[in-house]
Amino acid sequence: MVMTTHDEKMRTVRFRVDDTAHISVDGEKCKSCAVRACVTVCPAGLFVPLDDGSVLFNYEQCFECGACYFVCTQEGAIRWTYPRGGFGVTFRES
Amino acid sequence: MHIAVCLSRLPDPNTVEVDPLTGAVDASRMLYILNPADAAALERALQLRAPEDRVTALTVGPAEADSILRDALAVGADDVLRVWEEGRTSTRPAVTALLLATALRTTELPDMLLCGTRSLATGSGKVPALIAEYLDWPVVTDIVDFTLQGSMVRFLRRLAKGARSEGEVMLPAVLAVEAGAAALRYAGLPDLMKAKRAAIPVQDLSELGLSPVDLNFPAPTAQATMPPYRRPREIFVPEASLPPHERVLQVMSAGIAQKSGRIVSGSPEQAADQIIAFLADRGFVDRAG
Amino acid sequence: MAPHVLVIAEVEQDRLMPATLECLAEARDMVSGRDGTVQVVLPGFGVTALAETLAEHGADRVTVVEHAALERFSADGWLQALEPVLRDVRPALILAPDSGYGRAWLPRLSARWRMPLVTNCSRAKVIEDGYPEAYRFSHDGRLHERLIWARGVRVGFMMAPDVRGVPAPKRGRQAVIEMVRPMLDPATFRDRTLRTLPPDPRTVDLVDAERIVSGGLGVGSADGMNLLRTLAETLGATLGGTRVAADRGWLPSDRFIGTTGKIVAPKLYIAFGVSGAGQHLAGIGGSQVVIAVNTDGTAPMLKMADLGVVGDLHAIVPILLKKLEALAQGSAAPAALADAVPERELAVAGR
Amino acid sequence: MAVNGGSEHFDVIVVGAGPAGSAAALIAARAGLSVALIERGEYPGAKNVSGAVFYGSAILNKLIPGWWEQAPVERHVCRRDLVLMSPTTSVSLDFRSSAAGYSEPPYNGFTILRPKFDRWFAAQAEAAGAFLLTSAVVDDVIKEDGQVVGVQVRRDMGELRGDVVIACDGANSWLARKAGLQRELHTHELSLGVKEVIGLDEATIRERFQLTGDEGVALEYVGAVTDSVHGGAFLYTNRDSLSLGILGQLSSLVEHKKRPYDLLEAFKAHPAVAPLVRGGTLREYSAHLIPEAGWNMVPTLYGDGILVAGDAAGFCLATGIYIEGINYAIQSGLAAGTAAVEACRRQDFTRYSLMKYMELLYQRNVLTDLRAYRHAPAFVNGERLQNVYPELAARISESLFRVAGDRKQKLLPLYWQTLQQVGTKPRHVLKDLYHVARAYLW
Repeated sequence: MVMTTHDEKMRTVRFRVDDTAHISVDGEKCKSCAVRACVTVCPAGLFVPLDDGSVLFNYEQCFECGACYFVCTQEGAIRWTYPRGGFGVTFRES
Repeated sequence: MHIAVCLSRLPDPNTVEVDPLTGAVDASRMLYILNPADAAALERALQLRAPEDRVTALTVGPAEADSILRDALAVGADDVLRVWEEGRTSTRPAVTALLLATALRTTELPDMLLCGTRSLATGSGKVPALIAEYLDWPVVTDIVDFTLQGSMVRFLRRLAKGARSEGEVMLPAVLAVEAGAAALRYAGLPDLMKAKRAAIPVQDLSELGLSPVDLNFPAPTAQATMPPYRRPREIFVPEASLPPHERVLQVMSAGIAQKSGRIVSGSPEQAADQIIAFLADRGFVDRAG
Repeated sequence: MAPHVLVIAEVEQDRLMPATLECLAEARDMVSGRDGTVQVVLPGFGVTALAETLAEHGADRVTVVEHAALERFSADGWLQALEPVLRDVRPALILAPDSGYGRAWLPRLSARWRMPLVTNCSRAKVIEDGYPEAYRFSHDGRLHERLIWARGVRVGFMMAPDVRGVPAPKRGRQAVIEMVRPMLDPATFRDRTLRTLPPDPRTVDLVDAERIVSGGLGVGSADGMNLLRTLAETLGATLGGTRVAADRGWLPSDRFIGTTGKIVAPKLYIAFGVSGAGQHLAGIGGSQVVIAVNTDGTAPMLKMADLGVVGDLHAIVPILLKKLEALAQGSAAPAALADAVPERELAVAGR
Repeated sequence: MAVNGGSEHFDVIVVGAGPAGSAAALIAARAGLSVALIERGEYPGAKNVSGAVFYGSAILNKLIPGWWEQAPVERHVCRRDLVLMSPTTSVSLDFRSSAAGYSEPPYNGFTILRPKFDRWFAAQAEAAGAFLLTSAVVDDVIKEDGQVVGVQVRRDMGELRGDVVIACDGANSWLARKAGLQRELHTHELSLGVKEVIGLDEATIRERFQLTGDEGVALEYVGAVTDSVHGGAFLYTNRDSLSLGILGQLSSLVEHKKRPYDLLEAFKAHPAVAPLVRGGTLREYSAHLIPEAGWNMVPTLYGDGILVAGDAAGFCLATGIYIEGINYAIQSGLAAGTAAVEACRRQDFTRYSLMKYMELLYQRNVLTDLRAYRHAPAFVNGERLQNVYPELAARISESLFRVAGDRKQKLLPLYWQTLQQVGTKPRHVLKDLYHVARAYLW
């Protein structure tokens, strides 16, 4: 059986991280969000809910799929764009 | 002033995957990058260039290595040159250094040669000194910062454990910089497109006046690769009798070790005392009295 | 054949670099049971006193190469001074620390002598009776390579520091000490070192830092980070932080720790307001002692700490600072940074 | 090529070097136009993920005869399985054919790995004369008097001008939205696919999936594979690896609070799947959005100076029977490329001229198919098809094949009884039958 932890999955993917974030999350706006859909759907598990109700986001291992952008219910909480050309995720076999 | 920069195209270490049992590397899964320290060297060269100056980027490698020379052209290198002998599959530091030094000699000796202090491939870190030897130039390695002062270069070099040293070197010289010395600029669109269409000049051994015999250096008789110390991780198999959800939970928690430290809480005063007691216990601060 | 192994010593600020002692331990292993000798070449000025330490760490013979021009490093100077000495000694094998100094002159010597030189070695030895063998790291530590040469080939090994560790010295061990005073003209040195700057915790690269105080999102503001900076200075530590803290501009971008930032391995790592995203934890795996302070008792960072404190850093740090100050006045300054690397088990695959 | 205010001018600018973009660039370049093909990844395919089976070998064969002999294909698909799953049981429909068109050139479909395939396909466009520019992300279109006259690349002096812009920038099409052709998409219209490529040696793959030579199989799963989340799963055989993944409707993932990678692990642990992947090693994990609502999410496909193709246009057929996208991407790319060529010939780049694209899309059966199956996506993602019927099929099969000495029930009473067990009323079934018929039969 090929069971793998999320960590092991992420280690198979190659990222070339840009200096600046292509996605930013306004944690203040997340405080009034009850759904936290981004936490659920992000295939890379990059959204971490915090005790104070905000959400922590790390763009480094982003798949650039856009799922967080589409599920977010808080107007303006997620500022989303693609990373600069040549940066971000690179798939080798998928 | 004419500044030459040596670049190398090498596998991104993040894509170098080693079979934990055989130590074999799957070359088909590797992606190639410009060596980060070389990128820093290129950026420093571009920053140093006055309007009347010239920056030449060189590399030793097969046709695929044209890509890094195009990248160099796109960010502003004036000339590029690739050195290669058809049929060769790889080079060793001594060969790379000899080819680069000879290419510089036969075309035009620059006033300064910049390169990365180490490659992320074999990471030998020998090439800068070897080129210096073949050119009979001085060399400085592990440079984190430098400034040009007339016919001298004042440099800051990284030593072990965070120490640094200041020094100076006479030009012409080989300066080997660290990856952190500068971040390479991002090319503009017209330059990128122009670089993509540029013809890349190539020189082979005969053009350099070398014969294959010149490239024979003593080599190891046996060479093998293996993964680093880490023992291969056993693949975890969940119990088949469990319901799917629990099987997943089992898998998700497998192998994630946590420290068996202690977690304390209390007033800030108590917390501070706890931290100090802990630091003193481990010898990080002297206990009072 | 009794191997004659030569170690090139490095001195900084009148002290032997630990990497030199690591090389010496490796050389000792090479000759043990073979009746070979270990010779150390010690270039410098006024360094003779260090020969004793070298003897205690396993040198049979110490050749002090002394000249005022060798007080500070120069690649040209080292080549001029040491090439004749090494030619006279004709060692079977040469060991040196893999340092910026060594990499500036030893490759030049290896080219002159057509001598194989292996850098970044994790281990060097001689198999059977005379086949030099080296293990080295490549591809940023992803790969480990094993190289073997024909019997009797003279090879130079440059040993990666901090891999082997320094074993305890044998007190009272003696060595033959000889002096060489080369004729040198410093005017011919095209490169020279003017002065050495000791490690400054405030500017040291995080990778090299022995103690790190780091801040995450919980620090809340640039002011919060300044509070930690004061604490770091008090503890003789370097300030670092998470990607999020750097993104918010509380830290310079070369000061963040994690998968894509710096991978650190300090002796002490204190995290304030760091929740412990996987990308950050992956960057601190090599830390020896970890303290974490966080308001969230469930934060992953607390679970991987040796001491986890549930509490507000903004309340705790000022008190901590006061108490540390009081301690410092009561006794001496914070304990000095120990410079010896503890000896670690070396588990080379395939051994 | 005229130089215009420091920026270059192309006849056609194609954004996105996936199958749609490369097809459009190829056809336009072959017609002698100057074409820029812009890709934000390091290489074409670097950001792309699909299952992937490419059905539509015949389409490509007309463009590049014998393409499979030079392209990096994995295996030709001669066997397809549709598997209904309950947590413990699976019922499958196994189709296998050695008929012409399946196991002989030009074949029906191939499993492919997108980073390799897309790279090859873009190189064909390049060889035909297109200018391939990688590492360049397009942020916006440039408009003059309502007419799209180029694109803005995120680099210094990043203005690039062209007569026709073809947006092939994927499911999350920034360009179609910026150009005002696509509305914001809803979470029930998009599925998230997460996937693993699992390395397995060729001999084991052949033996385990009963294949010879380069034969391959495509298995598609519905039911308990995604827990209660609406979606499905797939497993395809490559040369020396398996591509395996799950698709989950975004809205449904949120509703049930399921993390996609947990579902993927549960899928691999299912008793019907575990033996197929045993002994493999993870080679790569990936994820991507899939436009699944078909006809209902198709944007305005043309505007003044702009066309939309591929996933950006929602050209994906996810009907349960068919899970196809790459073929429609190529067809739409060819249609868009051809429409651009004709517009250039007329030197008329208004929407009226580019409307020709619609006609070509119908000719190439892209819109025809999508329209015919317009009711299918809603049905496929319906609650009962997702969670009730696979369970029903599994339970009936379990009762049917179990021999415990009890009296054997006839089929209708068995069906009736099981229906009650899973809590579904006969009238629901009748209603669903009507939906099936409407979605698939006429």
